[in-house]
Amino acid sequence: MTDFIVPKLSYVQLSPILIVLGGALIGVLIEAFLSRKVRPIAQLTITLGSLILALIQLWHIRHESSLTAAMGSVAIDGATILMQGSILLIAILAVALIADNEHFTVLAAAVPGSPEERDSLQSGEKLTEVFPLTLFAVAGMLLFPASNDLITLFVALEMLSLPLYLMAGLSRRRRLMSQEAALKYFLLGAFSSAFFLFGAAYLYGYSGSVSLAGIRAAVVGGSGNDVFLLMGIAFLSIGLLFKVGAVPFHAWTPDVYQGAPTPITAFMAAATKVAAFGAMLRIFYTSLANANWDWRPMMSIIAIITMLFGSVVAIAQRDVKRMLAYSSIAHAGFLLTGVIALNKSGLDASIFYLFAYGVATVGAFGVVTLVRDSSGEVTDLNKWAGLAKRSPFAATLFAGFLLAFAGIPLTSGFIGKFSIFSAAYESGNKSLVIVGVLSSAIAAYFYIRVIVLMFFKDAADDGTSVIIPSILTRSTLIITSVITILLGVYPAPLLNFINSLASFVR
Amino acid sequence: MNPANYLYVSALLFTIGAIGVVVRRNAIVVFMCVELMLNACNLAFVTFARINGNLDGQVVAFFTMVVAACEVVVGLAIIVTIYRSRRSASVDDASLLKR
Amino acid sequence: MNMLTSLMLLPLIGALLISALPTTKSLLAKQMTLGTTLLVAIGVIVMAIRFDTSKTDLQFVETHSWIPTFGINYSVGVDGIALVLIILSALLAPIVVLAGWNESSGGRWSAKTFYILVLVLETMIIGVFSANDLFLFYVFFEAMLIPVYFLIGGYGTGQRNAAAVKFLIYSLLGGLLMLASIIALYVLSGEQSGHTFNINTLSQLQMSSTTQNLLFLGFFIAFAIKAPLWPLHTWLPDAAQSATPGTSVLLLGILDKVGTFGMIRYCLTLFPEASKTFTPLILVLAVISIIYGAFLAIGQKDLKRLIAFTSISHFGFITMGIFAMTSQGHSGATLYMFNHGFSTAALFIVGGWMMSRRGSSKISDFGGLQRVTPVMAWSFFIAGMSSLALPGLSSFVSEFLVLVGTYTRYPVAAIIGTFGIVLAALYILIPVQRALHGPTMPGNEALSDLNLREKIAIAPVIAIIIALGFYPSPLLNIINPASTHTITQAGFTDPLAQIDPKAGK
Amino acid sequence: MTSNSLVYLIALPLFGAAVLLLSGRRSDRWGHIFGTLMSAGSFAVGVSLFLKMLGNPTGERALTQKLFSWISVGSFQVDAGLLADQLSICFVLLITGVGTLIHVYSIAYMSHDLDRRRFFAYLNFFIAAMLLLVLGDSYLNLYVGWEGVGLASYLLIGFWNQKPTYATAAKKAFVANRVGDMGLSLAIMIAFATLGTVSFQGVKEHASQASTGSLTAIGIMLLVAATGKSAQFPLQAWLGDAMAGPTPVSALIHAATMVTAGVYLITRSNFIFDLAPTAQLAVAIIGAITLLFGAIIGMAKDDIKKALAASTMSQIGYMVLGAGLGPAGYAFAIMHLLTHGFFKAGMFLGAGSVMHGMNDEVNMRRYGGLRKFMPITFATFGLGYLAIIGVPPFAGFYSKDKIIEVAFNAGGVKGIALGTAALLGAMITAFYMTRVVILTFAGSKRWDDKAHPHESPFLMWAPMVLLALGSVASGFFFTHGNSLRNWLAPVVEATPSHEGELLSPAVVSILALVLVAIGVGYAIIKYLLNEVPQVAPADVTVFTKAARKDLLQDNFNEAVFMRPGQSLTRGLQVADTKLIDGAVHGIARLAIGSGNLLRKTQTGFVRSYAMWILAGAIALVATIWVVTL
Repeated sequence: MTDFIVPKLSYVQLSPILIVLGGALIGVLIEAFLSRKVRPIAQLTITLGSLILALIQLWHIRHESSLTAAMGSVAIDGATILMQGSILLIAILAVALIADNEHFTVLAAAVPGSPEERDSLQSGEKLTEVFPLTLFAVAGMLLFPASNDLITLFVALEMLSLPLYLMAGLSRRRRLMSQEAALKYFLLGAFSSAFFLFGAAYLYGYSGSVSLAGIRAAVVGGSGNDVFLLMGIAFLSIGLLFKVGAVPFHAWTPDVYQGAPTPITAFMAAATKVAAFGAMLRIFYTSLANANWDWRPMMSIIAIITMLFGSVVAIAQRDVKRMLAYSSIAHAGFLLTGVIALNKSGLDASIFYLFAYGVATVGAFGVVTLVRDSSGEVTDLNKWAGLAKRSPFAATLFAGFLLAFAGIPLTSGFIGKFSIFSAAYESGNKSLVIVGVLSSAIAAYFYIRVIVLMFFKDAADDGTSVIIPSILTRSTLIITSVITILLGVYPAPLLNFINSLASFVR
Repeated sequence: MNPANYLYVSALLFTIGAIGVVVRRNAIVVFMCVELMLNACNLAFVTFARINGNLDGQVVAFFTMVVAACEVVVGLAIIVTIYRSRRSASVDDASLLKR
Repeated sequence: MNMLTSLMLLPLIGALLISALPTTKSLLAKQMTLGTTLLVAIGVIVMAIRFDTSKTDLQFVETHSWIPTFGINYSVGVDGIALVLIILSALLAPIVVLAGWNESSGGRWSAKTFYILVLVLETMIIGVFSANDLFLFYVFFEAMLIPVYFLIGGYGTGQRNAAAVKFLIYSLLGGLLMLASIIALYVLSGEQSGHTFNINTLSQLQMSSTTQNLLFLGFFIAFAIKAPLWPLHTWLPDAAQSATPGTSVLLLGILDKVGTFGMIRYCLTLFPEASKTFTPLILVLAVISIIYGAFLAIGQKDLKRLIAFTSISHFGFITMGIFAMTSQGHSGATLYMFNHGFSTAALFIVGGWMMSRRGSSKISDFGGLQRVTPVMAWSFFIAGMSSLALPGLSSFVSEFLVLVGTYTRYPVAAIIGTFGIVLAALYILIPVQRALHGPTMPGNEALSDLNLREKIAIAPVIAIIIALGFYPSPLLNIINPASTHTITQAGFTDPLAQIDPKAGK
Repeated sequence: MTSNSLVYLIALPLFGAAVLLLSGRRSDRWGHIFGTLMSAGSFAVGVSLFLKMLGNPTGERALTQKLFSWISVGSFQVDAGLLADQLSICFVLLITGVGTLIHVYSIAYMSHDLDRRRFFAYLNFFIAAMLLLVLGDSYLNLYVGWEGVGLASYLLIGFWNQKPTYATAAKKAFVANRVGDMGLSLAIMIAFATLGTVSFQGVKEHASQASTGSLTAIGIMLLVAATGKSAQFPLQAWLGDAMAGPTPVSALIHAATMVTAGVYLITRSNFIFDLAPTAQLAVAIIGAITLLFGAIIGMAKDDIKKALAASTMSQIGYMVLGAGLGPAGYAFAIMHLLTHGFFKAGMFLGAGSVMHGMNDEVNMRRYGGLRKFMPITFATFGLGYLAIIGVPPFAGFYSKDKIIEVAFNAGGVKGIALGTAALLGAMITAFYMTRVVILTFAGSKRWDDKAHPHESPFLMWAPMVLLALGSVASGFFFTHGNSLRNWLAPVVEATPSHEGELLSPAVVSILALVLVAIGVGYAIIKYLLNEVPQVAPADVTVFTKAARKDLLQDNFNEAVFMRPGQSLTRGLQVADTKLIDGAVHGIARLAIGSGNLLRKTQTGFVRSYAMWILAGAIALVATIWVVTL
């Protein structure tokens, strides 16, 4: 019998994840033991506190690089640090939106329209479970791009997904839609997880190892059964592509984005994308890099379809959240070109793009939370007509985020688009660049259409108004817009930072 | 016995599960089909563990079971909530969000 | 600080100051805008005086590292061609402000916003002409669209939303195609000399002719949309019809010159071989533009659309001059850009006054204005004469240089282009006859003639039109070294006369 | 020799125009006098320059002045330079001399017009532009003046543009001129591409080195330019309509000066035409055609000004014919140009005087017997008449007979054809001019009682008298001792020797006089001895009908250029909106349409989403399989 080996864990390197997890657990305890009155403020403090603390801790370990943080299960390297930093920052900004309890039902279990629900609403109580759920999801997201073996990957995937399934169903208004979003998200998410796991099984079968390093070694060696490898790549990709919302695994995106409470949509649209692409980049850049002849053609086709589909269908949308969902699909396509690029500039560009896109997304959904009428948020685009008259502030911010999505110079989106397309071009994928450029033009059309609507159309007198945002929401909006502009005007520091840090430890 | 046969079974189970998800209307059944797929994966893992001669695959299978259990918790919660609101467990009824 | 940077900052500072004003103080906003644009104009004139016409390289150069990761610099500098266009912009800006004093009042938003947009636009215009870094150029090139878009959509008339969107989409499409080419250049530079956007370095890149042709097209289509060349022109009449006259001046007079400027500065410099390959095709398009624009101008019933189509014809001339690859063609084209700026400005400004007084832009609604408002009618007439390139007015010099420069290398194109001058007579004289001559039509009897402000605004335009017709040397001296340099760089020399004029002596 | 005073010739009237235009109504009271003084001042400068030239030896008479470098790009160098040689100075004196007389005339003629000041501004502007045309030292400088006079002509034809037909006439003139201008600019381009220069001096020096083909091309293009400006076939249609302008304008611009610019251009370019015989022949043929064309139209016109305009066209045809006959003819072309300047201007002023007395009636069928009421007008008009039909010793006799003579002696079939045409033209001229005189001044009165014919005031008849003196004496003066020919010799290099004469001068003169007598006699029989109806008879030959309609030139232009042009414009408009913009919108609609279509894939059913995932999975596996195989 072999000796029991004490697992060696590097708590410092894992500290950001652990802090967030700790915060989540404290949050659960708060739910259990604190009175309803103090819960909101306590939860908010704990949530923001642990996120900020994690971010600070992350800054301290930014130059660390090791495979041994958790016995080879977690890779701490520049890429991880950057992804985790992006996720944490986005989470902080999103939590500021989530803090506006107006969006959430008080009693998630209550049947819509039941006396129970009415009572709970009248009691003036607030839903606070969402905070620990958020923290759990964040912890999963932090782990996902850092995962260095298939088990951790799968666990992290579920860890980030399960809380999100629940959070999607917490909306106060339009409960049926919200629940439907949760159901769809859950069923399809579980479905795709199964594909992911099936793929993982085949990769394990191919390489005889669950660690990414082991798979890499097998791919380099080329001794295994290629059928297993190909099956593995295909099925594993499905799980990842589902999470990023690539066509044809995108179908949940518009429905869930629309149905979920807007702050949650903001959070998951931005942060999930970072986490999923982080994991994807790690897998494809390290383990499967040498098999790129096998997966590049398929990924290129998906990227092309995704870019075009997202852009084209977005044109026809009449709901602002759905439009942003399709826009996020198109952006997933753009980001895929960074994965396909498979070079250092592709990695840098993808990280920059994810951060820039995530921040702008939080900002854009943040603006969506402000536009309301008597029945809650107004997401019907027709009712957004003349928004600039109602609130120049909101309209201008939203226009700014849209221009960033469209990739207009002097916004972060342009630098992101430039860097990711140039990385793709550098790797020889010229057709991707052409399609990317064309679909950017199509995409520009619907972004501009919304700007026209807000600025050049007259407002109908339909009770739509723009509320005055709370301090937290306001600061999110201001920070996101400042970052969006700053990264467009002077991106050099961040690009340098990414350039110096971003790499995968192998 | 050829270990490949276990793989065929696993693939068959996975396919049945996947088709079940697509074909069945009841949310619970759909969910069970997903579980079937996960178990197909488990079978594949265990088989591969056997083929490769290490235990990693079996470890994964344990993790999968735990995760699946968690999924059940969350999933049933969601399904029950929606059943209470709609008085129906058919996934086709929940189609407010479209286009 | 470098002059160019200061000149770029000046309007931006003005815009910031104005944005601090309360919305109600629109008069102060106007005065401040006028003051700022005048300051810029003075600065540009000082710069023009300090410009050394004996050098061919860029002057007033300033370079700072901007995004070192991609080798992007903030690098500005002007040669003669760019300087002339900056002069054009700086001179037209205060005139537009003064001429369109009340233009901002009919818009969706306050006058303040209008002038902020105008000033921001001026900064970008100076930037786009002075950029010496391809990336910087692209940033200005695209960012410029946004203020114009809001100027058209927010302050225009009629189908302004559709026109603004059309303008933006067209421009963005072109811009994105150019972006693809820029990315390719960037990657190539990375392979050959280290990532850079410096235009000089980029012009020395080695590439296969297929690559060069494709990249050239990316740039050219963007510029051909901007300039606009047939058949990519349809956004222009719509935009001009919907925009306020002042915006139209900025759009047609200045912004569209970025297209033709880009052809000289980027297409020819970066892709000399491809430029040669595509010259026949481009000349055909240019000639079609000349004739097509003229015919459509003849048929227009709306004054603004008419001016827009005349511009399409004129841009055909400019493009033809550029791709004739002779020093006469090039200098003529550059001078043409300048002169077209002023003659179009005159047409739009005076036309704008006519339209705002009459409350209609339909030519048939006017009639007999020469009796009612002689000064306004005369101003319009002179603007029209300048547009048809009457000798003695500035545009004649440039148009003739373009034609003669084209003839020495591509006689057929020049001959067909020459037909344009007959059509020009028609498209100017028909509206002149309908609007200014004939009996005074009902509705026009009580129109008021130009007031002092308007006279002050139009006088310098007309003065420049006439003065440069007789004495274009100051500008030609600035332009000539640069255009000769461009031609040489692209690997061309002027065709010699059949006989050497000096041999006979 | 350089001279610094050349520029004043142009500057004075230009300054006059600028002052009159810019000062507006403030100068209404003294504007006409100021304008006249500026023109007179220019005339004075011209005379002094002429005297200065006379004082110089023959070879050194040409005066030049370089003002500044106008356009300088690469090898394209054009100076703003002026050249007054023996040819130019003739024109300078004609333009400023006749011009000043017409200014004086206009003071009275336009005294009732509210816009008299503006009229004088235009006249001054015209003088300046016309002087620039004849003084420019390069083709490009000439071009500036060339279009400048076109503009002046446009402004003056449309002086009463509140009348739509007048405005249309102005536009028509400008456009027709522009067609000619296109020829001129092409000629300049070819000249530059061939010879590397566009200055008269440079082209003259290098012309012999150029290929005949290029020179022919230049020559033909210059001819196109001349046909536009000088109302020659086939660009002649505008001249008749141009009579819409005030009569002094018709006298100055559309008779004496501007319309002769084509003859100046051809004569000036003698160094090209002499080396390009084909082009030269084309010039002669165009001249011959036009002289008959104009004369035929002249026979049918009842409008006194239009009859005179047709006559102008015809007479310029003579000049162009002369210029097309090469060195032998240049001097006579110029001579006819100068004498024509006197007598035609005189007659136009006479016509203006008649109109002035007849309530602006222009229809000669409503005149008749006016000689009693307007004796001075009748006398001056009569002298001009004698000059134009070529009765010795009046001016026309000398100049026209010489052209006919040179034409006959051009040699071969060409000589006979051209000479015959010219002779025939002389006969027709005699007929229609006699007709004009008879209808206007002789016979019985045909006007109604509203008209009160009276003699014009002094300011009007004095210029007419002076011009009549010119019509009488100038021919003799120019031919005496071959003075004009010798004077012009350094410019046009006249070589009097031609290979044998077909017809001697005396024979030509006699032939011409006989034909003129026939023409006059027929006119007398037809219009003096027979009753003239007040309304033009309708039952006339097809030929007369066509002549009344300017030999269908407008119909031709309409059918061949205008209508197709309009259809093309409309067609292009449709194409622009439907085809080009339609394609753009089509692409947009395609994007939106496919968006709407693809949107339907989002059914809302979770099972269909799962189906997508499953299908995607199968496709993915298939793709990977295909790629790796």
